[in-house]
Amino acid sequence: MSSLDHSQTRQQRERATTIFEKGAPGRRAFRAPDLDVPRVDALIPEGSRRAEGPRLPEASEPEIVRHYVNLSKRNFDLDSGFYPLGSCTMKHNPRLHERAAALPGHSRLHPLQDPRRAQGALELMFNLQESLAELAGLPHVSMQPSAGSHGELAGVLLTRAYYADRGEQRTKVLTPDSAHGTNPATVTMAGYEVVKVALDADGGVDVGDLRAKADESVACLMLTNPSTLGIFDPNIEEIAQIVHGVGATLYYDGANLNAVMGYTRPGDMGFDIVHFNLHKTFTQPHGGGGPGAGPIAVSDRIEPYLPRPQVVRRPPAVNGGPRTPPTFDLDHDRPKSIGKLRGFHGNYGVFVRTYAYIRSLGAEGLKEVSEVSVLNANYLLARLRETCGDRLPLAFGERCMHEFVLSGAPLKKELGIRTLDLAKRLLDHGFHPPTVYFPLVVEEALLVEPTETETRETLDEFADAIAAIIAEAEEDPEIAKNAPYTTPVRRLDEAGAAKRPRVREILPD
Amino acid sequence: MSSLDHSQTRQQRERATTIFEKGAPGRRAFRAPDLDVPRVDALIPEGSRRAEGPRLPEASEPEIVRHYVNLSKRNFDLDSGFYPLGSCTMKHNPRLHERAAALPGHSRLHPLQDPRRAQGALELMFNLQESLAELAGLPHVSMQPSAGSHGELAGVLLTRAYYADRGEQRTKVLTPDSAHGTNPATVTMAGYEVVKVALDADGGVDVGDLRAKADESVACLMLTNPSTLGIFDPNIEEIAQIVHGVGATLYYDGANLNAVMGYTRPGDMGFDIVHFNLHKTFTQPHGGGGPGAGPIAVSDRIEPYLPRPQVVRRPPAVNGGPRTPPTFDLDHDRPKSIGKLRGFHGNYGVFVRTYAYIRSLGAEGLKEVSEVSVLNANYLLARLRETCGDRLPLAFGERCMHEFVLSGAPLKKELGIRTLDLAKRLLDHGFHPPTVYFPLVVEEALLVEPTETETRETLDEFADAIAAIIAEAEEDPEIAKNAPYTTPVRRLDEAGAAKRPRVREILPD
Amino acid sequence: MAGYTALTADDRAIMLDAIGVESIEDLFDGIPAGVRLGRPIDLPPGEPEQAVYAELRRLAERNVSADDEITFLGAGMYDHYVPAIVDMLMSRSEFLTPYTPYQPEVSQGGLQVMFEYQTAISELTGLPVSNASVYDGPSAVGAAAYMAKLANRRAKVLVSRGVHPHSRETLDTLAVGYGTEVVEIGLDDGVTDLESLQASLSDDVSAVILQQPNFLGAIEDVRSFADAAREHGALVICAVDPLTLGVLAAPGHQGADLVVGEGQSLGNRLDFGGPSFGFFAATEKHIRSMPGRIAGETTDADGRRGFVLTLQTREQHIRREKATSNICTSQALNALGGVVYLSWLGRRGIVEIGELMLQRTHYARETLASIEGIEKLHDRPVVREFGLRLDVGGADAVTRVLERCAVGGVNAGFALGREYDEYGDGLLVAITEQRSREDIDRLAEVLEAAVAAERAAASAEVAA
Amino acid sequence: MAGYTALTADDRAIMLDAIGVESIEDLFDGIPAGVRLGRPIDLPPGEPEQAVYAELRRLAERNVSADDEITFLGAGMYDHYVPAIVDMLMSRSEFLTPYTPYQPEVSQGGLQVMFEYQTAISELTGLPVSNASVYDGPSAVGAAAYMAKLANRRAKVLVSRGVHPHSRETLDTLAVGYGTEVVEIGLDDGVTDLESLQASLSDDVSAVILQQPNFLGAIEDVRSFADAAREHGALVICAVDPLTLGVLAAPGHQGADLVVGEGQSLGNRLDFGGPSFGFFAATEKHIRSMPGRIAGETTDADGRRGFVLTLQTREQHIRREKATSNICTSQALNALGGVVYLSWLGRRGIVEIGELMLQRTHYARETLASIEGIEKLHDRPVVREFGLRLDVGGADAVTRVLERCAVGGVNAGFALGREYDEYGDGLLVAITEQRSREDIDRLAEVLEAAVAAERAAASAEVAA
Ligand SMILES: Cc1ncc(COP(=O)(O)O)c(C=O)c1O
Ligand SMILES: Cc1ncc(COP(=O)(O)O)c(C=O)c1O
Repeated sequence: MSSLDHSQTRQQRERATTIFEKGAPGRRAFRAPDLDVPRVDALIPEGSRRAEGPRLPEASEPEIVRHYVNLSKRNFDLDSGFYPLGSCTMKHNPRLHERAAALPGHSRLHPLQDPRRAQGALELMFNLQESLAELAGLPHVSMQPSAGSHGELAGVLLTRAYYADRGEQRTKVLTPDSAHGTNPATVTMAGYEVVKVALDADGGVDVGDLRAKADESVACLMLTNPSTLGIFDPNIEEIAQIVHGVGATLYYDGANLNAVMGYTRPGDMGFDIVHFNLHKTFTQPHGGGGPGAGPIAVSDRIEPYLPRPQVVRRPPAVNGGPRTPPTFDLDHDRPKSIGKLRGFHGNYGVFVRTYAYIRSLGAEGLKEVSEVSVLNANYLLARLRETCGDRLPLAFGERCMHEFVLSGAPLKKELGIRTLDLAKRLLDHGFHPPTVYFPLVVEEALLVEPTETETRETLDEFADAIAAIIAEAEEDPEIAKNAPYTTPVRRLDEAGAAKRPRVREILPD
Repeated sequence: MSSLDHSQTRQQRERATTIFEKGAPGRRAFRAPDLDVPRVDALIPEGSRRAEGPRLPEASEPEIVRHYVNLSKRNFDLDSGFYPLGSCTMKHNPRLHERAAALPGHSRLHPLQDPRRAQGALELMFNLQESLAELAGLPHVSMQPSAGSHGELAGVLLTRAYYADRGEQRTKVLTPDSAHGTNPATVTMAGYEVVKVALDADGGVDVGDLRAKADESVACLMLTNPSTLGIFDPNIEEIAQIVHGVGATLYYDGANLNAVMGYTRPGDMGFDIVHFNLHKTFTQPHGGGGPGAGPIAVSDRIEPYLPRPQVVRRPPAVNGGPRTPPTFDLDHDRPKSIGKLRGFHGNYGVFVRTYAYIRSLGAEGLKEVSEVSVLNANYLLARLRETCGDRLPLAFGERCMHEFVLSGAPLKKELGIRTLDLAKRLLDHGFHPPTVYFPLVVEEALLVEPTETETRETLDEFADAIAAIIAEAEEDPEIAKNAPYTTPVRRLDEAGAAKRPRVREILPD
Repeated sequence: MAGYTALTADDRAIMLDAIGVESIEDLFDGIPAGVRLGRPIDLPPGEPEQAVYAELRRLAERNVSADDEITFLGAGMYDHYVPAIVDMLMSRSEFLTPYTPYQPEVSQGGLQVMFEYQTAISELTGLPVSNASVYDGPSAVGAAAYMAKLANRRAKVLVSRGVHPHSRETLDTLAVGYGTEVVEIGLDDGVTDLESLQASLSDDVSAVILQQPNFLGAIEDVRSFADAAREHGALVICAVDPLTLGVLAAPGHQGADLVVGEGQSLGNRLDFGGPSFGFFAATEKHIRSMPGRIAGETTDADGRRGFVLTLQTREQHIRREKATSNICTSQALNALGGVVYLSWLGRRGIVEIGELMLQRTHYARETLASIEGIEKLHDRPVVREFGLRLDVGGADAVTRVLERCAVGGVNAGFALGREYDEYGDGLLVAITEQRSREDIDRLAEVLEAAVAAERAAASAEVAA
Repeated sequence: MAGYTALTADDRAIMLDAIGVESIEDLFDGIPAGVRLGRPIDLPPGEPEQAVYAELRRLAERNVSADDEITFLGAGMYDHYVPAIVDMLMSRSEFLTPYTPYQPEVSQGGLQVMFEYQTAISELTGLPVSNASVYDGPSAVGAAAYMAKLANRRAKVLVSRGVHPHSRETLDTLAVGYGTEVVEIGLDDGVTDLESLQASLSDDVSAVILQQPNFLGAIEDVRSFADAAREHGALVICAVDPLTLGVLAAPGHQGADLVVGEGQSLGNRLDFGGPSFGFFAATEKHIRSMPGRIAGETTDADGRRGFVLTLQTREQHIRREKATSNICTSQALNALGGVVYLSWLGRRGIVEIGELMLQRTHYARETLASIEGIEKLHDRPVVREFGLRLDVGGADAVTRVLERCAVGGVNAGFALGREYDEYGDGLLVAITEQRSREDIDRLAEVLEAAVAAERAAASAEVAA
């Protein structure tokens, strides 16, 4: 009789218990400051006073620390291993950025501080706007959106405001089949109808289909370029011509900007509006699902509608008395603005990190980012095509930009192994799997984005792991089908979770 | 053919590679600031110029981060689990302390800064000296020693200076058999002869033996009280009388102070010199083997010999001109001082943490620390005696202070399981084992110190694990003998390591 | 080598060879000449870490942070103490650097944190269902109105003027998109005018939106509004400061259908306005039309308890144009900060901190209102914040009073005239657990002097 | 509940019951009445986290840190840039909170770090064996002399006056204990006087102790000293700034038997003098008499590579009074900072940073020495630090010059008169990679003005 079940790891053996199940009534970490003013009763009207407080955890500080430290160990993270999640640009997160963002002058600054006393923050935002404008090839920037999808929403609402101002009635927005889900979802939220544009045989926009669908009812085409297939659309100039030809705007989903810095810019390609994902291209840590930031850059014709307030630099005052506006200021006086998309000025803490990143890399470093991200992707692709090109072929073309899409269709057909199984088996090998089942246009898709911060050795190891898994599956497909084995939990019942949702802990009274 | 060996965890599967084996020639993380002054050649004489630079690692920042993050995961730590390492006082390390110590005003302060511009640091040190004096029951404190053993060395050198000043020749220092190894080692380094004092049947100092050995040749008795057996010596008053009777000093090894705060003080017991382990009682994180700090408190007669400089508070100046000494100052003018034990003023960063701890807890909190540490120890002892008292009996007495010593002798004799085996098997259960084979006076000793920051549940789980291991051993002792199984590596060949020491990585040229 | 890359010349040669191209340039062949940048990026060269850090420090020092003055500025974000364990846990690689938990087997840490967070938000708000965060408080209000629209397809929402101006403005912006008419309900003596609301209610009202405490710090009678709304089948959306919910009734217990808000007060930094997080809680029946991620409990192949992102068929990556929202990346790390903070605060602490703010707010209000030239904006009960009227001659004079206080090292609060024309002489003062009686007394001293000086200056001007 | 404890009243009752006592007090029965404190501890009551943090901030703000001025103060600790990854790794729970790795199976992280650290120190110093750290630089010098004594049992050590005053004083203090006579060898024109050393060498000299660069920043000719010492069978101990070892010859390659030093310059904070770490490296034959922990490579039961604390029979916990040192807790976490820093700096970086300091030091020295009233202390080659003579009238005047500079936001360096009577008019100026040419030019400006002002004041006084 062993005192332990050795077939399981300790994490597997232990039942997951939440912080609400830990501790005991009366335990605490917080200690309140003493009440230093005379106590007055009944300051809250009876009906508004809470009778029984919320049942928050009752635990000591050491218990809380251990709980969350141990929970953290049930996560895979970028600092520990390769994370080639396509479309997500999981590049190294420099700790310099965390240090800089934590400086009290940044982290303890109130958003409503008088701009005169927030000149550092406003200067930072202004400079960052300028840098992003240069990278976008578009002159005006709003820092307000909090993520890519928020930037998209801003962009489509800007388009709407633009047409409203011109008195034009447009009802449709075009998106290609390869678009990220946020694109069509945004269109709906902004009150437009989604019209899908087909792809051509090379994975680019089907120019014929586009031409057929582009008419005066179209407000906008939303495009990612390189697309989510990792392909730079060779017809981008023609596409822009067609869209502009019917008076519509061109929206650039900047999620894939990592591929092209120093080579081309959305503005150069003819886009009117672009969002950046600062949590992708500019390495804001993802935090397990945010925070991010999705600033937008726009052309002159869209500028009047940008969200409020804008950070501006004022010309130096002639007679700089106390009532002179400060050098860097917030401009609320924007009569045509679409208004606000959120509180205050956006995710400033993210801007500090982005600023640090751009200052660290500079012009050359940013170009090197794109070069190496594309080189890494092509090298990994070459390695994979060499060892398992028949089982896991490239979906389109011969090469790629910063990411590429493989199709698991042959693997599924020939060995009964789905892309999901391959992904799960990769977990046992210590790798985070690529993005799976996206883009939708590729059967059993596997979208691989290594990023520029990975070493050649890591790419080789990953390629070897894929090859080993396929070789294993040739002999015994069941292994992959039941993977993973070594993770804190094994395959989870997602259908069951959705059927009878349990979305919070049940607590004793 | 599986692509992985499932009988091993990933950590077990991967060969440990050092940072020197990672990377590739030419890789780097650091980027040097540009040379902004005219370059001049031959600034270093030929013979002193390094021809070939040291072969430091060549790796990118992401590689370095991943390397050390993954290495960290090969450690057990206090934030993740119970660490009842006797004599080491592994109590919760509050993160407030880290935050406070990192404030630039503390962490970026140069030790040779003009005291006028380091008033905060000197005030902190002065206040801390006062607090430690109160806790020691001895009026004078030096913050200089960097660890317990360093404090011991200071203490014995102070004793030496004291006698030298009086013109007395003393040659011996007494230590009981239960003393920590640093005590006798210190005595030797300080140029004294070690004389051992026996223990009585209850684990206390054998007063008869002490009386026999105490004579005018004895400079000092070094004592831990409660002792490393977790027992408060009931004869402490008599012991002090005997030692003082022959004119010797009494040195208090403060490693076990956690047991008695608010109940008694070394000064109250008659000690002349005491060291604190700020990394034990006052929760400086242990850092895998330091840093710590070992300040000492002494009586009036020892004061003149304290290390230089001392932090002092000057009376407010009458005519406070620019040349007036600052309120808090460093007093170098100590003609009888033993001198310095290290550079500058001691481990100031540790003092900041200790200061925060004492301010957080206050008088009542410190007493509660001792109460709960003793309660926790006695509860765990009671639980263990209940379930495995015959296999793992308490070495002395019935109860304990903040820690207790079990003897694994019966377990060894009856089941062939050594204390080491039990310890290794505890690793599989997710616990750090207690201190083993110390104190030396107990056969197969297991020194257990739970500390006050653990919950009752944790103590219960630990007791259950011990019971389960013993039960397992009753059936199959081989399991424990070959433990651990689940750790990143299994039992290591220590003898082999010592025989042919490999103490650095072999590098290619 | 820049940009945290690792490829040496050797690496590059081997890799290009494996790919079968001559140079990296070749890999960019697919970009047509006509859209090429054709010049270097026009940004300064990169700098070493120490130089970049020095520059970020220089910028930081040009800001006056809450560390540099005694601040009573609130108006949506508050100077609460963030315990050290929050920073420590938020900066652990394992929480800081993963993506959204798409692979639950290796994301149980993050998923369980979401589940715990949802539990805490549910407890606070008194509603059974919470998502795992949205961007912030104002966008949560906008998202809630959209959800109301999805739920009942009605044409307009009524929003109290006591709702944070940024929330109202965000609502306006978004409502233009999804086609909802926004009607504002005014305030009466510091709280939302119930009669005016009743008059505006009709069967085409999708939702009624309140804030608790409202922007002026006043406690709203949520139940009465909820009862009124319910009569017309409108949903009740309540924005709330979660840190007051130890002492204020949970809106979910008072009839609110959706409770949303800004999470900054829960262990998040000021950060000049973000990132923090918005929370979003609802009654059971709305679970399938909520925006954002939701973690759910389930079991694994061996029967172990585990957590997954659930009800994903609501979301954009599955449902695309039919999704209930476009949100993707939200504020997971900040929500982690929130739940760690709430665990630290604990069941008793949430009441104690609420009570402390309540008492000190009362003290501050009475103390300040007793100063010559200062009176209360209204007499309603307040918590954590309150309005004053400064009898100094209008909005510009209030700004000058604030400047005078700033010189004395005190940030006296928010000039209400910045957002409310009708309160041009108004000052909004926030009181957190960080503001001691001593701080409040100091504010009284500085503000008294500033108001007196301003009044003296004004009468001097009149005299001249 | 205070002190981070967790026991509720219920817990206590259950526990006391299990123990079989009535109250916690009973557990303290063993403490005799005569030694009891008998009153509460005389310390203030405990405070909430926010209050304690506020107090620590208040104290921090009363210090002028290297963030608050342009500092040229060195003299043993230096304002080098600490990269962010060092902080991040040093604050990971897994490195921060474990004890000394007594259980190697669950301490491979810490043990491997030690092994890597030892490798790096070995590479830097040019000696094959390093321990895993001692307290600091000066105590390392004291420990090295003790080891020399253990090795050859000789009666005295010769120590250069160019060795850091704190090291010399620590050596004096410790040598009284282990009974070694310490003889000082003077300086001649900035470096140790070789002739005087030769004259003092004899067969009862246990060791010769030098510092490279010496306290005045001057480069010593280590090889000549080593050759001289070797002739008499004395060991050569060299204290060294490790960050100069990319450009300066490794003392281990020049005949030193023991190379020790202060590790602060390797990624450790100033911290008002500690904690940092001391390093200690030796030739192979001394491995079994080294002080401190040493990590060694070995294999586990399955043949895996692993690391353990090795040669523990040297140590106090095994050998007790026969141990080679009493050291137990040392500076493991700081040494981790050191090896992470060295990995970050890298093989090329260590040369580049050395070269940068060398060039800027030269520039600074020439620039400052060209100022009226300022001359070089000596003409020897220097790196990272150098001495000047200020012609202002002695030590007090130098102090006043420093005060004048401080008013201008510049900390001009260390007044040599604080430690060297013979250099009463001396100023020691340190140049790190953090001090740009702009900073140096600013120092020149401020110092020039200060010296001129001091000279003017002095002549005014003479005139009066
Ligand atoms: C191509 C693409 N577009 C848009 C988005 C949405 O960005 P966010 O998650 O920041 O809202 C993503 C993110 O996954 C993306 O990959
Ligand atoms: C009883 C006792 N004395 C002395 C020491 C030595 O303290 P340090 O490790 O701080 O040198 C210890 C530490 O383990 C100890 O337990």
